[in-house]
Amino acid sequence: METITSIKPLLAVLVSLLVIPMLVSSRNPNVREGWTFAAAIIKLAIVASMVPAILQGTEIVYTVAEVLPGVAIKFKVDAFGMLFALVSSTLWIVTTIYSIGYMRGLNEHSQTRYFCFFAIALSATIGVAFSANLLTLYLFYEMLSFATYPLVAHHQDQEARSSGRKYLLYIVGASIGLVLPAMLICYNLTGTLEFSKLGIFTGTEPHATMLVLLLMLVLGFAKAGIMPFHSWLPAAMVAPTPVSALLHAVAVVKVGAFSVLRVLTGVFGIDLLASLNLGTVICYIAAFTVITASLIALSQDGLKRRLAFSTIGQLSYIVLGVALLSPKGVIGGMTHIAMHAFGKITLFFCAGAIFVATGKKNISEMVGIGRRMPVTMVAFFIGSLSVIGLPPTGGFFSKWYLVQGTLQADQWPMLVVLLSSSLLNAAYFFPIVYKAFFCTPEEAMFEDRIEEAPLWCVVPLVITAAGSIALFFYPTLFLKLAELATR
Amino acid sequence: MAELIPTIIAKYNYWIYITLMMIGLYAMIAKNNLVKKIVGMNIFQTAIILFYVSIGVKKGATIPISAGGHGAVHEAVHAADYLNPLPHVLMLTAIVVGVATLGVALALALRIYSRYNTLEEDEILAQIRKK
Amino acid sequence: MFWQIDLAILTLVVVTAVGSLMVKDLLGAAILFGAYSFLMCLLWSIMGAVDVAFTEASVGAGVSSVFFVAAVFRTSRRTKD
Amino acid sequence: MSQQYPALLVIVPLLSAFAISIAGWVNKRLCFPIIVTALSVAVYASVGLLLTVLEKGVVIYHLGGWPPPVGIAYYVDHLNGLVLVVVSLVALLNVIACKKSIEQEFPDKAAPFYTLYLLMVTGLLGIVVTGDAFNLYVLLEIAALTGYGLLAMGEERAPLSTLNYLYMGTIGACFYLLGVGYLYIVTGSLNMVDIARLLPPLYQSRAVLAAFIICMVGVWLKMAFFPLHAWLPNAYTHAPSAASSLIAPLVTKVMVYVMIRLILTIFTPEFAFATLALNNIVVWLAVIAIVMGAILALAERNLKRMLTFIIVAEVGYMVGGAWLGNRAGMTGAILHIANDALMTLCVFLVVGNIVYKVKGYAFENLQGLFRKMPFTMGAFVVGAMSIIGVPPTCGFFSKWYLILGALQAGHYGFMAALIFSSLVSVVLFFRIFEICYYEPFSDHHGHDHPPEPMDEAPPLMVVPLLIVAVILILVGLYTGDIVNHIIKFAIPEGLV
Amino acid sequence: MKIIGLIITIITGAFLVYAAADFPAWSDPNSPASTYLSPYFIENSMKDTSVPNFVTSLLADYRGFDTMFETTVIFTAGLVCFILLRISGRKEPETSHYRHVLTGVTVTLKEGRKIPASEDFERIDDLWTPPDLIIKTGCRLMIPFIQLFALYVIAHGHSSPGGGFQGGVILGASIILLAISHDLRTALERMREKVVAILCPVGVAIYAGTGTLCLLLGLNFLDYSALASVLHVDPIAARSHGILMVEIGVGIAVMTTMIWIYNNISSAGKYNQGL
Repeated sequence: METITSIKPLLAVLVSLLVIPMLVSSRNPNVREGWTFAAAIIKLAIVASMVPAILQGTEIVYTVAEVLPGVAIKFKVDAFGMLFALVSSTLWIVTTIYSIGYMRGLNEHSQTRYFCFFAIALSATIGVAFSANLLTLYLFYEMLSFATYPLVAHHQDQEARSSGRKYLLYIVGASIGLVLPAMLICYNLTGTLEFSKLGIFTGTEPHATMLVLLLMLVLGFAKAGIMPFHSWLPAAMVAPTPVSALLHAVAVVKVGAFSVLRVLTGVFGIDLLASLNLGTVICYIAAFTVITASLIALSQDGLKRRLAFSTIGQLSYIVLGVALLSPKGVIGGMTHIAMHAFGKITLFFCAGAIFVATGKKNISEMVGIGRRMPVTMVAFFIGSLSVIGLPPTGGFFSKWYLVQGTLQADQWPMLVVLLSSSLLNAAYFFPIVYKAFFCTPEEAMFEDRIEEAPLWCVVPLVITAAGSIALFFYPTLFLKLAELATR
Repeated sequence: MAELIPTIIAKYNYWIYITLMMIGLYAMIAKNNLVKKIVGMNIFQTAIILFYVSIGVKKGATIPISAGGHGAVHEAVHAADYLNPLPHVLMLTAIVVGVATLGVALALALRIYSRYNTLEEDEILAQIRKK
Repeated sequence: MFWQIDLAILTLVVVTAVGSLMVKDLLGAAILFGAYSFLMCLLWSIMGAVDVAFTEASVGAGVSSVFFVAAVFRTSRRTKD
Repeated sequence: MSQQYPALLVIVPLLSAFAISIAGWVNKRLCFPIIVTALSVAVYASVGLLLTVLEKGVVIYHLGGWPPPVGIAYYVDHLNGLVLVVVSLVALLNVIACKKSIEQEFPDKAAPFYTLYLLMVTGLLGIVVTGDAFNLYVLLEIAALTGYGLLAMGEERAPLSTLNYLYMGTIGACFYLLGVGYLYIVTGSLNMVDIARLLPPLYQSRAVLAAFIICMVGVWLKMAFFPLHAWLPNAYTHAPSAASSLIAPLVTKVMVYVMIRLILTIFTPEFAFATLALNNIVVWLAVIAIVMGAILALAERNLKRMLTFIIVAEVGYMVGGAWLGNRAGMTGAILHIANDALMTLCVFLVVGNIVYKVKGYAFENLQGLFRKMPFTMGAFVVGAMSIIGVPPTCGFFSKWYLILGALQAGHYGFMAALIFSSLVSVVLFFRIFEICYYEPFSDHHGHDHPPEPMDEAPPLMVVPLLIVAVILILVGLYTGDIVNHIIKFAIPEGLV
Repeated sequence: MKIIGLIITIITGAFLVYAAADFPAWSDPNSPASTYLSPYFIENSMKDTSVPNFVTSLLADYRGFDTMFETTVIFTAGLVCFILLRISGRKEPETSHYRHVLTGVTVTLKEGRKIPASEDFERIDDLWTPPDLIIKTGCRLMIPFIQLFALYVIAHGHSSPGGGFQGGVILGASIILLAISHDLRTALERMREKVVAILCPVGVAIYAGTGTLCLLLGLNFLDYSALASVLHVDPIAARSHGILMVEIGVGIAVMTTMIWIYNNISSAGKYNQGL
């Protein structure tokens, strides 16, 4: 597989950092958001411009600096990274539109700071997607953790403070306490941290060491929300909704899942894991998370909290898919990153739109809301379909591949887990939609008058909903990338 | 015991310097009065000077000044006849450093006295704790 | 030189050192410290370190004691130990 | 002229110090230009020296034209070449950044202050550059005395804590002097390289062992290594900000350099690590130092004091790394000398700016600083990240090498201590960020809460600070080059 | 505290004793200290520098660099005492006392009034018994001789014990004696604070400047043989002259520093009558 050296990956990372001075200096909000748009579009353009090369099976590499013997701050764009980068940079544009509407709708304070850290978080995400070795990944992972802290704690009140603390404690604590030592042990054992299909280990290391390393790395990337390192995610929902939408449905949590996948495929390597039979361990942890999270989600009344727990479950799907160590499973896991992103961001947008329009946060207060905000609720319906994994939405494909993966690896218990959790998903999504539309007039809480959220909010969620339907009919790009990545 | 006596005699300078040094060290740690501590500090330093000077001593040698005076440029000088001057030089420096430290320490003591109106460490600490 | 004298002075040095730390009056301590320095310089001149002895006589026994006395005058003579 | 760099490095600051103290009585306005020029020359000379060393190898300078061991000689190799650059650079940046606060704190004693400052830098540079064991002692005393003077000019408690520092420092210096005396009595030489040449047959002698241990204890006293650290926090906390931001970054690090020089050059690593098996004890002491420093820092409600305890922990890093007795650990220690000097400078300059504006450094003085002094706090964030050890700031990479050394030495206690202290520093600094960020609490969602106007320190203070912050990141990115081209040659081949 | 001190002391002492057991016996002519390096100095001092006093040649030439910094240490000490103690804002106390010299009557003036400067009144700070006439006269007689001796010590340091330090200290002591026997003001009239504060760095600067001169003349720092071209003598004599120059510098620096420190300590920085 030939490689091209090009500065494009670095540019893709830097573009949103370079725009920050403009954001800070611009007094007028329109100018500021204009810059944000520009950055988002340029970023997408740069990322997209690399797609053809990737589809031809080449890799794009760029080395920034050789910081340690054998380890450099280095970018490498491969199919999997490209998949993730595409998703996040596409959704950034949508989210920008949305957050303009949201922030103005609620006239939130210190929006400049908000947009700045948003930009930093995005470049960190792209950096993670394009990082060529564990050190670079760790670098951007930490950068993301610290950049999202001000966003999570945007409201600057006691609640925000405590959940900000919790967020940092889990994320940074896990990464410094587990990932850093694990990384050093790997370096000490092998002398390199470069990702490679075959993994960096010779396979001669003792089984116990490998198991410990695996657990440290998988649990250490706490952004993946694998239990027991999950409870920061619901807490972080105090953030403004666009933050929750992009960061806690797409960027942050997906970065966690992405890192775990990188570790499984790039550091250990599927074959080694299979030969050491370590996959099952991860499988069972993930499966446990899936079921428990779905059950908790059932009992949540706050809409965003319910979505958060559903996110935790869905993330473990991704991990589970790869941990099955069967080609289809891996494809399923990787595509699920994209599919779930579109579905879940739609749901979060809807939650935000409802909050902007009506100020309602709890599901019990949303009876009959479909009459008031039909567009939003239809989008919500589509999004939930996608998350449950039913046609005609993209979510169907990833679920499909996952199920096939379980069959390929003939892991029957996992099949059961997948199906049952799909049922649970349905169980905690459909009632919302049902109550929203089909309820007797007397129990409806809203007078029968269409009154949507501001256009800035509605357009994005329509786009994303349409997107997840489109992904059902044209999933080829993502599937192709995932297949390339597994090959 | 019999062979211990010669060792003691042979090195008594060293034993004395250790004794003095320990006296000084003890004073610096255990004394309560700041000026007393400073006295201890000086004893500590002079002990080390004593040690160095003892290094320089040589049996059957005289003070390190050429007997011939200025005229005696071309006479051969026998190293064995003169004491080792190097430790003396070093100790000149050490003495001067000692007096410099003493001056600074006393200045600090004066500042402390003008602030707390006492030189007893425990009383000063009590005043600080009271605030 | 007689090692007896040498030994005697060494012991005296120790005595003055202890004394200057024991005495309850800081002025006395300063004076005893001067005596200590002077004995030191005597010792060193016996050992043949004339320059060191000279310096100690002027600096240690001379100026240092003056500084001590001045400092004690400016502060207080009393001390508990 | 370039072969005179070693002399210029020390002489120019020295003479300028006298010039300043005279100018103080003639024309006060001359002082600042003189000191800046002098330090710039020092930076220039040290960089020139480092480059010369990089291309030609060790530079030897005979003072008074007497070849060693008769005379005093300067040895500049990769190790002290690096440290020289760091010391002179830190001193220059700091004096520029502190001009305002010096003028604010000592309107009428600025000239003596600058003189002491310059003499202190002279002493530190001399300590680093000299190749003569006794000369090092004299310079040690210069650095120490000037340090007492600078520290004691602080708040009302400063004289007392400085006097304690003076007792401790004197004991430390005297121990070092005694150790040199022991070496002299068994070898008859004072030149480091010469002693190293004469020692090997004497490795079994008790006197050499004693000399080593006494020197070590003396240096540890001076660098506030754990059981002997009691003097440091008070002395640094009550000092004037300009003084603490010079002394806190440099003195302890230079002492660490002296320790490493003692281990690597005078007593070769074979003796230090192989002949007497002290490694484990010292590294465990370092572990305690790190843990205690972190915990004591947690207990503080006062920014500057908290930072001083972090210094105690950092000293533990370096001593432990050096005593791990393997290449990675030593690399980490040497690298950390540079990195820690820079990041300590960064955070202490921040404290200086805060004191200049807010007149206090207790936690309650820090409320709402992110809004008030955004640039200062931005630099503070970078410094904090570096102390926590977040890539790509330089703190991460030295920590990397230290942990790697611990792994290779199989010393998991040290590794655990390093990780622990990183976690604790996360808590420490984010506690401060929270105060600067949330408090004073706004009622709901911080709308209609009037944001207090931005009130940043003058640019003369902020710009150097930002430069330091940038340097922190650049050094991090160029760690590879620093290690491959400088530190690799600073460590003797024998150490693997 | 006492117990801890005792324990530490005993441990250290025991360790030192343990180590001292390995020393070469005291005053052993064959100890490395006496055989390795020192013979060079003893045998070559005359040849290299034509200074009979090995200590002086060693102090000011072979290890002249140490000595320069040692002088700097002294200067530093003086400066630190000044910076710590000197109270710059000299505000007059509202009541000031003057003593009529002949009668010894003390006059007290309110709110800073002054007596026109005259011989028969002298300013005093508190009502103290004037120093005894015998002491005054005796000291006044002694001081010139002390200073003469000090100059001799400095100048003759080449071939007899003594040199810059001792001479400087004695010079300083003479002024201090004046300050003790009369009062600080009298001494300050002889030697103003500004003079002291400027002379002190000048003294050290003479030393460092001599070294720099050698450096500018093309040889290494402090290599006095470079002065030969300036002084028109052979390098060896140049070294001896160079030593004299630096000794003078040292003398000035040490003298002024001693006075400086004494002034600040004895008057607690107020520069009044002192002790």
